[in-house]
Amino acid sequence: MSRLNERFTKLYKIGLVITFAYFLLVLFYDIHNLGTDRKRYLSEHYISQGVQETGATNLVASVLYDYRAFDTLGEATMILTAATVLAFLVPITKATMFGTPFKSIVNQTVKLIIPYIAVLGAYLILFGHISPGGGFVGGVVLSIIAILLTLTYSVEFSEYIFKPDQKKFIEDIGAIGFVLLGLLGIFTGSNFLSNGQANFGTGNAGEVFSAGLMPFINLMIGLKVSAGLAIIFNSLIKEK
Amino acid sequence: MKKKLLIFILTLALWFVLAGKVNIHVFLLGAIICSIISLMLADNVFSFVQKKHELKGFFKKIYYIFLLISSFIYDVFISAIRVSRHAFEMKPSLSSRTVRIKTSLENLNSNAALVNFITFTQGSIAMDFDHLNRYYFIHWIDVHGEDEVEVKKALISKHEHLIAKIFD
Amino acid sequence: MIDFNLSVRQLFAFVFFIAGIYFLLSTAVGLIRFPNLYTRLHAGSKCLMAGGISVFMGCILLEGISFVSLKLIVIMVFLFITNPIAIHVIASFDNNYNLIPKTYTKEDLDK
Amino acid sequence: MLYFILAIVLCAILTFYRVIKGPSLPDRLVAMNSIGVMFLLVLVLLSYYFERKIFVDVALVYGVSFFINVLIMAKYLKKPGKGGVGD
Repeated sequence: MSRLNERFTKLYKIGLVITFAYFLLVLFYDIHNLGTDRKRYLSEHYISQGVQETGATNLVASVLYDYRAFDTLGEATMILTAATVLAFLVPITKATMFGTPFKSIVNQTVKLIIPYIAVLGAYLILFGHISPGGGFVGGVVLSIIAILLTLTYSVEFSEYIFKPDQKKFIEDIGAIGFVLLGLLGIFTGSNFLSNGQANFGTGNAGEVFSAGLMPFINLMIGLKVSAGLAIIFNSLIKEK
Repeated sequence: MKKKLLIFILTLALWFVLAGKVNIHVFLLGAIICSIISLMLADNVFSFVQKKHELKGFFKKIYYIFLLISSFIYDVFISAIRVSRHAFEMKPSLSSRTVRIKTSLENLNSNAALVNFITFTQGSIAMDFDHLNRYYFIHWIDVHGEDEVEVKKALISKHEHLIAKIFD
Repeated sequence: MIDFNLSVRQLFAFVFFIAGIYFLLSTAVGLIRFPNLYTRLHAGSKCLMAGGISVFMGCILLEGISFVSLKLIVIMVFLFITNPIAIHVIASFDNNYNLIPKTYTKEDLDK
Repeated sequence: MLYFILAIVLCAILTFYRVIKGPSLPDRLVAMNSIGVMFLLVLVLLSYYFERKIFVDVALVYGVSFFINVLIMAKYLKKPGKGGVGD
């Protein structure tokens, strides 16, 4: 009886895999032959009309911050939630880091490359609409400064230079400013977080001050991501 | 103040290189950002320039910096050819040894710069650094006789004089 | 005239690329064949940086004088500063915690 | 240009042998460091292959984040409880 039961469970698993594979095959076949009319694809519209409508030469930025900006708001809120939950879950305020201490040579070199990283992060954030990059990448590069200080010196030195309250404050500015910039679209009579439709002055594509609200939204997301990642790293590395 | 001004000029030059165009908008944006960076980071983190340095001496040092970089690239290629010759031999004939060398440099920046030189010059790696007695532990890859030891010690001391003229 | 100038530049750039690939290949062979950790560190620092410099030099020759070549010089200087520090961190860790028995004798230490 | 990129990728695959086989942890770290720098060179050469010079920015960010990667791995080589190194 037990052998028959085993064989039945094995057959059951194999049948599940086969039915799932068949389902995926049918779905893929349908998606592939969705329609011969190529005008139905949305990506055609983004590629052909995106630069004129939004004024940003980086098409990924025009999708992220103009067409699907509401999606980006949810993604950015996730980092805020993660930082808040980690700050609650790890209540240790004074703790030691394990791991080998570095020599003074490493400290001197880290001092040399910190201004370089700061300028690189600011360039990535503010030129996000005309070059590869954007708010998320620039925020990660800016948070590397705090991570380097934590690694080479200590947690205390890193929290002496960038205070935890200041980091919280900067993250809140990023979160609130994003929503306020979105509300500007409603005041001009169009939808929430609309940029190109609301006639914010798209300017000439390729210049620094162009594409309407897009550089400001990039700045808000950069501040938010950099502060959030620094809080997450500092609270995870404390151990006792 | 001198420190902040120098960091402001360096970061503004870096900003123009990264932006890729020279424009009035780019200059205004860069001036705001570089002033914020130099105000925030100059005192606490970045202590590259000492206060005793004169501005006149700074232009004299550019010649030495150019000399340093050219000797640096020359040394990298020479040592890379020697190591790659060992890699393609039929039987690698390595005779490595570890040596302790005392330095006379006192500044911490110059010690950190010397580590880069020791790691890239002819067949040597800086393994460790002793703070109190100022010893370097150096590993050499191919030293066959006692004569070569003296030659290589003289080479390291030559770089040490060059660095002492710039930083100290 | 311009065409001649461009072809000579391309020739020199390809010479630089081939030299860089020779150094990178010697890095890979050295990392496989050398017997000791410290000798592997020699292969991983010098040959690698020489290959990197020659590839960047070829790119700069192909580009000419513009902002892109200045950006490449910035990456090159950044690699110059950071790569010896990474090698030094690995070597000093290994020296402190005695992973591999040290090979030097007392005579070497007294010099 | 494509052959140069393929040659550098071949060098990286040869170096990957030391990552698998290496008897101790620092051996693997050295091999991983050299693989990272090789792929940075590949990124720079790819921007020339596609003739879009603006992709050099990707190499800039990759170089910064890779240095941090090596530093963090070198910091936590030692296990906290024991005196030696766990392989």
